Amino acid sequence: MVNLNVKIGNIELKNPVMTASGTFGYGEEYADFIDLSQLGGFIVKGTTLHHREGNPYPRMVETPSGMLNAVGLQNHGVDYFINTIYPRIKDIDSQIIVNVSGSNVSDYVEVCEKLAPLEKINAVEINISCPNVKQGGMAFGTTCSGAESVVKAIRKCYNKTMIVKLSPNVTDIAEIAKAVEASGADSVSLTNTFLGMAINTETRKPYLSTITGGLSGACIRPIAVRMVWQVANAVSIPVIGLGGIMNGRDAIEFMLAGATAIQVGTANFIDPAITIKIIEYIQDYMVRHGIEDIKEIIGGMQL
Amino acid sequence: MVNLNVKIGNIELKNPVMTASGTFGYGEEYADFIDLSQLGGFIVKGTTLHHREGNPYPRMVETPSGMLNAVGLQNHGVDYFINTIYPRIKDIDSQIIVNVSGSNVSDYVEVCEKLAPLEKINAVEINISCPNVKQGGMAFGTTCSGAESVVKAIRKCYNKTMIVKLSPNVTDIAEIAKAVEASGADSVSLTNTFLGMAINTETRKPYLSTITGGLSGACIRPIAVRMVWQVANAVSIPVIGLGGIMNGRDAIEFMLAGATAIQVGTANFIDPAITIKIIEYIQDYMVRHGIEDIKEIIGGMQL
Amino acid sequence: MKKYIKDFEIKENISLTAQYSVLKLSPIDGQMPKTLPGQFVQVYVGNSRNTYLRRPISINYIDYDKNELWLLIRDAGEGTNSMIKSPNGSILNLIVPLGNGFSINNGHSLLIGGGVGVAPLLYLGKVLKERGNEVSFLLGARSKCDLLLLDMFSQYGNLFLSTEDGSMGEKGLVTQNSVMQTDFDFIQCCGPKPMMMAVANIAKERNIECEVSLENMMACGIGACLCCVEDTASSGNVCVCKEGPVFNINELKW
Amino acid sequence: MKKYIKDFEIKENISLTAQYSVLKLSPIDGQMPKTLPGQFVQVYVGNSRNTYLRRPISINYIDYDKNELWLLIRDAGEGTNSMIKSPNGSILNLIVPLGNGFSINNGHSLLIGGGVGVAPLLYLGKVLKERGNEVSFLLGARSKCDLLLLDMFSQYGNLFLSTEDGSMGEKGLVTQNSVMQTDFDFIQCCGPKPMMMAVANIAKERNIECEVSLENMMACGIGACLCCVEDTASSGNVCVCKEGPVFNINELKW
Repeated sequence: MVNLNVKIGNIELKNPVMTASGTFGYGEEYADFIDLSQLGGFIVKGTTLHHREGNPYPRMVETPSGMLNAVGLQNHGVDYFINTIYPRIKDIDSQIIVNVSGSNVSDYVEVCEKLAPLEKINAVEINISCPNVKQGGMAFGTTCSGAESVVKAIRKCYNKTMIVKLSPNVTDIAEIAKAVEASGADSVSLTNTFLGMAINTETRKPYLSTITGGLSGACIRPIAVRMVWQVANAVSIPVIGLGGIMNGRDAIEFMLAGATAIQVGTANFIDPAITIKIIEYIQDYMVRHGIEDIKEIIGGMQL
Repeated sequence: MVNLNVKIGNIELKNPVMTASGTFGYGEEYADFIDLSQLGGFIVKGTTLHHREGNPYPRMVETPSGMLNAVGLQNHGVDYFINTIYPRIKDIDSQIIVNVSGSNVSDYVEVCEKLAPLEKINAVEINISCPNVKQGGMAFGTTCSGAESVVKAIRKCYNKTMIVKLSPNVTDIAEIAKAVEASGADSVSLTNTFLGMAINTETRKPYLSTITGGLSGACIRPIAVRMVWQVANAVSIPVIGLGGIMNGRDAIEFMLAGATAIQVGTANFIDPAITIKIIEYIQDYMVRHGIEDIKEIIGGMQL
Repeated sequence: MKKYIKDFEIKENISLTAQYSVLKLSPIDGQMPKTLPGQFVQVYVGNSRNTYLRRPISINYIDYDKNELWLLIRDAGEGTNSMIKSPNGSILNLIVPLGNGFSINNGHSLLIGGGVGVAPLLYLGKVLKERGNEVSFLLGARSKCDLLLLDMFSQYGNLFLSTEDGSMGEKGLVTQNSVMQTDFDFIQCCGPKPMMMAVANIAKERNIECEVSLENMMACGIGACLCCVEDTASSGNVCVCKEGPVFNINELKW
Repeated sequence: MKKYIKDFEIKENISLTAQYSVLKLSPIDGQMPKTLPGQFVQVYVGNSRNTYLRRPISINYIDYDKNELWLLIRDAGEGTNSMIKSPNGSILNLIVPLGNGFSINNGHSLLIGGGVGVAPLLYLGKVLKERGNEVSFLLGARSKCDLLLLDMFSQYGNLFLSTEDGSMGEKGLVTQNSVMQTDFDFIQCCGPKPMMMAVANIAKERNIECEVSLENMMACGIGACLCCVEDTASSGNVCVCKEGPVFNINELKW
């Protein structure tokens, strides 16, 4: 039997396959299709200090091998999560990670302080890269100093595992990753969505109510793999890779580039059971290649 | 009859449809398929001061709705272009623009000085964004100061129209565009390819001999459209839009976002006659929408 | 209701017009999921260059005797076009059933459909009729050739027709059809948004219970992506794919 | 030679094995472009989710009487798979003809093919035979079922076969086939690179003129993208799609 176990900060994942924030709801939406306890972990949707209605409709448009979205962090706020959602999902035998967003440093800190006591939430993913809200954190994620300010403040009050989700909309993502590592993050996840837009040429109006939105899907995978490779070569904390993973082959590609674990996002929309198929593919791949421990694949690209 | 005429710097284009450097050879490769004189213009492949063999094979891999390439500016050098290629193509009744690349400022200057006397070459496109050679200019294209140094030096010695091709691999492309404009460029073209990579998971080797390469094709169009929109709102010189234009609709989309002209790249590989179909589509679109002058479309997105 | 990801075989692809086809599908494993009128499916499109996401299609009809689920497809782009071109015997992967569905009221319902929006009303009319209710259909289209499946509809209720060009039924919009003046207890409506809004206004004036089925653009169809939201009176932005697609007009901010 | 972008109809899609099909194509406009043995076409794949670029396929055979161009397709991925699944009567768009082609020598040529690499040798053998030359085919494959179109090949020359499992012809690689010891004036070869390299070495030892057909990955097929380069003795990096796919082994740095 192959060993799929990986570690991110202080949390153990039974396998490296997680789901990306904002594509998997609170897990419950997928319970009809898969056994959630088979996942290495799942990241619940972006949570903010207060309730957010999100952006007006329309919020999405299909693009070549991908989609643009502009949801804008719609959620009921951290208290609602703690009181209403958490009790429903806490007994799922998988790592439940909360994605945290804020418009200023104190928001991030306050949300993390509220989440810290939850027994079954042993990691947060700090979103400093949401492209879809004016102060959705992308400002923090595009400069080293901005990223440091958020990470250092959270580190002071949050002792569990902190993953920082990086924006790809930067010149040198490795620099940001190094700053985040130096500020006390336990792991980085990349990439968040790419800032894009599309215009309906018949109406001459943008397809999204916010004009620009976040591009995700298979289309951006080659850029995300490159960034994961650059970051994995720049930092010593574990890297979580995501960006257009559609199948098991893609998951292996990210791990060979240096990812310790991966997140499946947009692919969940096309096949709600894809995560389980990816886990099975990884097992078959390891057997086929005579690999006993998944860790042998991490950063295993050969030159 | 609708008016498709647009102006870039001092050159007039009979229509806004051009072809992107490195995807159209010297034009001759497409002479069997289209009447080159119908094009608004075409950009001949990246030309350097000296002969370059380019990168080793393999140089390309297909990706979702796109491709990665790592050609590495293979060309015979500017003198070969002037003595051997130019005489063969100079009588084509279209704007012939030479894409100029270099690894240091003096290279760029010397190539431009050699091209300046050519009667039928009335514009150059300065490539400060080639991701595929160590000193292929991307270093210049990712900082304002780097871009300024190249553009200012060329401006001193080159009086014809100077288009500067921008790299999308930056945090704020509008800042670079503003710096380029302030340094004397007549126009900016964007985007060049996105730095990406792909790994063959069975051999565990990268698909490209250079590991990373430039991503082009429909996949990146939403990002390129967003960047064109941002740059068109930041500068007053004309913007030339490119990045994943596959058909006439896509060309209109870039113009609505603010592009005065567009370049067709990867799509030429899939349909060598696509440029002519795009010109016809634009004419039909204008008639359908009661638009007499193409300039009404430029930046015509409605909010 | 439990949702399934299931392969269906196209038993029959019936081309109604150049633009419309009915696909009669049977589950490969023989197990037809329980569905409600007004629910929809997400169709995976496997053989189209430019279709990335699934396509939401409302359930047109369920034939439990033949174990068939019908989809009424309008050729509205590369995705639906490739469905229409799928030969008999080919396989479609569906996520089914999705959404809430129409209310099954007791009384006389007027089911108003426009264009391809007539699709879910056939299944709804069948169920209402089986429950012993009186059913009337008011179907509108641009012209005669866009009025679809009339023989099927007539099995389950009275038929009232409107065409914009007057080539069949009354000339004009459905809202101008004389049947709108008659009495009934409920209106249930599916079609273009302007039509549904006009119907909603009449319903409000006449104080008649009214449900409409929305078609907001969506990615996942299962309430995960939060893209297809509609702003509602009591709950703000809700997912049309989950809390809808059917809404009582009093819930909408129209 | 003038290149064309042309629609062809699939007159016949003949499945040879689970993995191989021959597509017999006729130009819609009736005008078959002039082609040479060893040239190839770029096929547009319109109904595949994950195929973006065209697929280069070598010309297998030209039947001028029937105005047919044949492609031998191996199911090597989503693009070729969708070609193999294309029904008779469907349309394929080709860019044709591409590349340089084999030399048409006077004398006795041994045409060596491996796997799907046998494709261009059929057309080459036909032309050589028509010019009154003696032709021998040495065809290799993993096993009997991978030896394709033998009846066709036998029309144009002597047949020598090798299979790795010995299920047909001599057991072993083509380079081990006894015919390699006999005399001939030219070798022209197409197949997996290791096979072609082994053949090239023998040709050099025996000082026999030898041409090989390369299959470097390419995007455009017309010499524009410069992706499919091969490093050559006299000209450095050249495009396999334009200066090739056929090279004299003396030109290659093998």
